[in-house]
Amino acid sequence: MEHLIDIVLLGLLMITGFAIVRMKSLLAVAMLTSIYSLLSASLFVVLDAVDVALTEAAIGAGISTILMLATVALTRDEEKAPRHTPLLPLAVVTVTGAALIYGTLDMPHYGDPAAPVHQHAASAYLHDTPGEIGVPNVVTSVLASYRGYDTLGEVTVIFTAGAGVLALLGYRTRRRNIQGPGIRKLVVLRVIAKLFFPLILLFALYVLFHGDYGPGGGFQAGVIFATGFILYALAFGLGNAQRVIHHPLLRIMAAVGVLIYAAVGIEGILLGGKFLEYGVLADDPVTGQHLGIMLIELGVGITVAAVMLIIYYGFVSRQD
Amino acid sequence: MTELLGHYNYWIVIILMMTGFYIVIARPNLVKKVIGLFIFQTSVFILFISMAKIEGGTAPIIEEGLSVYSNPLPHVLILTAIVVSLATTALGLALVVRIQEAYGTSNEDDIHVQDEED
Amino acid sequence: MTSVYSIGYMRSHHESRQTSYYSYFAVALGSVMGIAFAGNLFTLFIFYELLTLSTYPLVTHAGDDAAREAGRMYLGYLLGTSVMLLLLALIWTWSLTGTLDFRSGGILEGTVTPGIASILLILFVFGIGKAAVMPFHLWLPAAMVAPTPVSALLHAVAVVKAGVFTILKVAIYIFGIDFLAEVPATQWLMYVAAATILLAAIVALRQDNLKLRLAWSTISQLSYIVLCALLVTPLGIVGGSLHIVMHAFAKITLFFCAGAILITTHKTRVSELNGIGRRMPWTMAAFTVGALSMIGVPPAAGFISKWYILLGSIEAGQMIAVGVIITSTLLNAAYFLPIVYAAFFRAPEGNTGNVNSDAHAEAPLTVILAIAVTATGTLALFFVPDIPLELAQQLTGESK
Amino acid sequence: MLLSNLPALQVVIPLVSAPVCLLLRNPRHAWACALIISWLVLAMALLLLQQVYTLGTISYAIGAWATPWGIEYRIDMAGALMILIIATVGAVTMPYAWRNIQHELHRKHTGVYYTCYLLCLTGLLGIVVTGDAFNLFVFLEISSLSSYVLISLGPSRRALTAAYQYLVMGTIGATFILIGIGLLYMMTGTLNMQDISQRLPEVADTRTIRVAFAFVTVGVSIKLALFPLHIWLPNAYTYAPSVVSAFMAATATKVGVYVLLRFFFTLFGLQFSFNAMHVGEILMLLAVAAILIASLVAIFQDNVKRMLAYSSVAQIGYIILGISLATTAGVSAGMLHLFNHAMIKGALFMAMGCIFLRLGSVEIHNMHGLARQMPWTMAAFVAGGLSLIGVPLTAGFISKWYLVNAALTDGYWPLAVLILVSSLLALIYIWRVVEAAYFHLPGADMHKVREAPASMLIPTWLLIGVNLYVGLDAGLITNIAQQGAASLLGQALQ
Repeated sequence: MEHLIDIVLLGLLMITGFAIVRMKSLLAVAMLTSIYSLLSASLFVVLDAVDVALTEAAIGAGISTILMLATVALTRDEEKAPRHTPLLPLAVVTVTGAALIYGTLDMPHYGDPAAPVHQHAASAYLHDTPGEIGVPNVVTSVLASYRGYDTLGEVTVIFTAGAGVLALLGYRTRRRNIQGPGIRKLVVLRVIAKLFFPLILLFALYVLFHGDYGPGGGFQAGVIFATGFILYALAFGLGNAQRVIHHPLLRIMAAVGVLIYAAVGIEGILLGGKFLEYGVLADDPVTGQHLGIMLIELGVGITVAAVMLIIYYGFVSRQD
Repeated sequence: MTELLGHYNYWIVIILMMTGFYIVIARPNLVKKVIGLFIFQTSVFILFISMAKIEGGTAPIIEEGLSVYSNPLPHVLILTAIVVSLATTALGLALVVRIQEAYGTSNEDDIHVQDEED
Repeated sequence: MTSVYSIGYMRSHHESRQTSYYSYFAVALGSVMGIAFAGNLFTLFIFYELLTLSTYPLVTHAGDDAAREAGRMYLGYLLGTSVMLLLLALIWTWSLTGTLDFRSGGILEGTVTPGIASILLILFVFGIGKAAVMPFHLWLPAAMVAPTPVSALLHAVAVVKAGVFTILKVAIYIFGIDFLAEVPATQWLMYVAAATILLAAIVALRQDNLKLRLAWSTISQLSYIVLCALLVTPLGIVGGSLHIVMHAFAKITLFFCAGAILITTHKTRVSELNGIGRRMPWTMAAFTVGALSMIGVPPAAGFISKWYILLGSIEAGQMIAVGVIITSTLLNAAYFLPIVYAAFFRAPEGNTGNVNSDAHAEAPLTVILAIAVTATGTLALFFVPDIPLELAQQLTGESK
Repeated sequence: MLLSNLPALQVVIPLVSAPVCLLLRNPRHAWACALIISWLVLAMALLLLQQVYTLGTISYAIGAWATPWGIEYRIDMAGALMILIIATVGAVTMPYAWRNIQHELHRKHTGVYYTCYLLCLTGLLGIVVTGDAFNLFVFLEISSLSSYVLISLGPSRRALTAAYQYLVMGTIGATFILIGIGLLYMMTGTLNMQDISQRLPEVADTRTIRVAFAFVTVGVSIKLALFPLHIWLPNAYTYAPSVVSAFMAATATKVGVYVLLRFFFTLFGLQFSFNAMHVGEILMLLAVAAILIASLVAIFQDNVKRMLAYSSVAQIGYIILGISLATTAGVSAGMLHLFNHAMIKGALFMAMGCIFLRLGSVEIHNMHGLARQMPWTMAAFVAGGLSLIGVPLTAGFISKWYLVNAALTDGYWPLAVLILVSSLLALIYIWRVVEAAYFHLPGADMHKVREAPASMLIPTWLLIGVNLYVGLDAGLITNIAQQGAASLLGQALQ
């Protein structure tokens, strides 16, 4: 059964991918991309990667699609045909693909328990996490502690994106509340949005604090939090949204999140340990790990939420 | 069934990756290129997650009564990579917006023509 | 050897005060000193390049298109050959022997096969573009375009002497003359040098511009020295070393004369010089001395070095070299003597009405003085060749 | 305590300062912050170099997790040298940046510029010190994303398309690297570089590893602008703000080369990379093509920044050429040139920034007679140019010397000739500028042009000073390069 879903999903992905190549309408392409992302998220669930699925759904299908739609709205909708025949690209792609397929021939089989990936470090993570970190979700323990430094890098990447969009698109605060006449008429949407808004924020907090036990964590929470505001902005106008969270605040939030994370790391040094060593944060190492993970997830969440909104504001404020 | 699927997953994923790659290098529209990158990267994620899968395993959340879990490490890597992909997409699209404003087009060929005229 | 060598350049230094390019001159002269005193090939190379770069602004000084073109050629040839060939030879030598020190008897012997040594020798001889062995000689006439007579002088004397001096040093201290004799390429390169001597002399014969004629003559004379280095006999080396000094004195004299003629009469062409000897007797007398030295007629210094070169060729049993030297001497005579003849014995052309131009109109006294000093030097060296000779013999003595 | 945590602090301090910089609303404060951090980073780099010099390779476990579970920082001599390059260029360009950024950037961007610069610095440093393959990818992305932004801030609209082109190519490169790392992980089950290299021999003879190798190589080659994957570079360096060109030309591609070294020698190992995969021959071929073609193209450029960009492609060719020999001599020559070229190109681009500030253009035909108006700037350009050509007494000469020597020792004498021939090509393109500036009559408006301000001249001359110093006394830096090469090749230095 699992395999069947797998095959079907992969097939659908392929169809979507080809459709994206062929389609000329960029609006349609953006929507198809969203579908592609959602399909991958489903596939991730089938492949037991629930955390990834949640993130892909929120980031890939959610935020990315919004950005694409915003860009399509700003640029021309239709794609022009390429000037050159695509022979060279086709050749490059064929060669690359052939190389990769050649590489698969010696790969361990899909799902093979004897594959090296399941032997070395991975089994240790699964084995040691309960004792060393005390968190059931091993993804969280690896993400936040064993490879916490990658995650710091990841937050920095997001922060970079925020700073970059700030530099490229800037922001304009709206005095007047510009709102499409279309949306004003959509009473249903506005009512639903109003209902959903607190629920989404609540769910974000749940995802943030429940990340130790189930799928979720700072990233997903941050994105969901931002999505709530984006929905609000869509339904009630950018001006209103900006009145709730205005731009300078977002800048501060984006910076503070990274700083919280780094501060936890430096605190480890100051307490006589290594950088990002959470064990020294409390008397009991496991408690220290808990504390550390909680704090850094918070930092991640703040930065991600802030940067998502900075990016969104940046794109939307260009629509004049 | 496992034997049949031995490499099936990987092959499809490779086709998906190449679809994205093709869009990037063959399509002149700047938005579409970014979308191509997005597809390319997302497909690479599937490759990683596929390798983390273990036959008969479950999601790597420790629970009583379960002993086989899929490998959490690729999941972690891909969480990071998804964020990187988002950052790239956001910056790429922001650049497209600026290019559209500066050139009045988001078609690569037209931009080349304008640059030649400068 | 080195001190005498440097003294030769102090003469040009003496004159250089006339120009406002004293700083470049200082660097250039410093580089020449550096080349003279360098204890190893590497240091020598550095000063060699420094000399190229510091003299470049003097060539291009005028700033017009012709000067720029000349400068391009100058830099292209000199940097080009030195970077492409000389540096390669240097690094190669270094990687083969692990040292670049000048050592008596050479450093290459016993570490390389004659085949590689041949390639190295070719690289060295052509790489030292300042020696102006054909086909890398074109920069020299180009540099003559340089308007400042002093810079022309520098290029004709200081720079090229640095080149041949380097070749001598390489021949003696890097290869060692004994080893050099075993290198097959020596023979071939000697022929190239011989060909350069003859060809350049023939070209010189056809030049109407006095400076250009001198420049081509320089190319020809330089190859004498290269030829000497490749004769691989002690006498040849002595002759070559002497010729550096002798030629320097003679050429300085000639260039000073050319400069003096330019300053006073604004004439640059050989064909315009008819009767000039009546106007500028002192200048042209000095010119005659210089010319005689170039040809190798006693009592000018050139005779002594040529004598040794001939002896060296005979010692080496290179009859071709002997033939070339004799032929080129005739050619030298053919391109210098007509000038002297015309200057003194032919009536000035055209407007006899302008009597004033016939009057004595010598160059400024300082210039005459400088010319006199160098001309006297040229003569003096014939009668008292002991000092340079002794130094030159010491050079070969060391290398034994 | 702080000293033992130096490897982490080397990266974390600029990382932390980036958000702080964003919070500072006044651009002057942001600049001061970036300036202080840059010099602090340089101080730390020197300290770290000294530590590596005395103690040997340093390993630092982040979060105190043992390898391969946690992420390891690992710094050997090659890494320490690389950090020193980045830190030096960072510290020197920062005082320069103030005037340059004020002039070339829109006012509202100046604050963000410093944030992005610090992020880029963080990313580059992070790439160098890390001993973990995936962590390398993450920091690569930090540096790449921030450099896309930095480039896009250039004064003309073409900066945007240049940045976009770089973004697309850079992302393809990064994704290729990611695929490569994924395949490696699939076969070895670990991400730590040391650990991978130990486990690799067992599976080295599989098609998967070969493909992984190919993907990593291609991906990194895009990042380091190896011919013919360099097409993003000329536009990026031409249209970026001058200080960004200087910083990037001196560091970003160099870090790319360093990553390549890490993968080839530390991770896959000399045996696999060069004997089994024959990457040496391929690289040599590409390097030769890069040197010749890019140098030739450079000759025909009128825009000097573009000319320098093409020259960079050629110079990267030199570095790769040294590496492709896969001998200690070759690799150390490559690393030496890595350092020297960073100093040369940094200085040259900075001189161009000075000219752009006063002249408003970097086209050769606008520079006629410029040397009279800006003697110091042009003198710096000439000095840097001579170093690029490889004239004795400059750093460029030292690296050429070692490169040619390495080629000759291996018997590749045509390569030695090629290196020297291409020096002449460099002579031609540099001299076009020199002739215009020194020997052409100035244009009508030239008398209005003034010399660049001291805040820009002094940093430029600092780099020139390093060039000349290395040209005079190359002992220390060649020693470091040789030790770096030896540690990469896993040999003890004789």
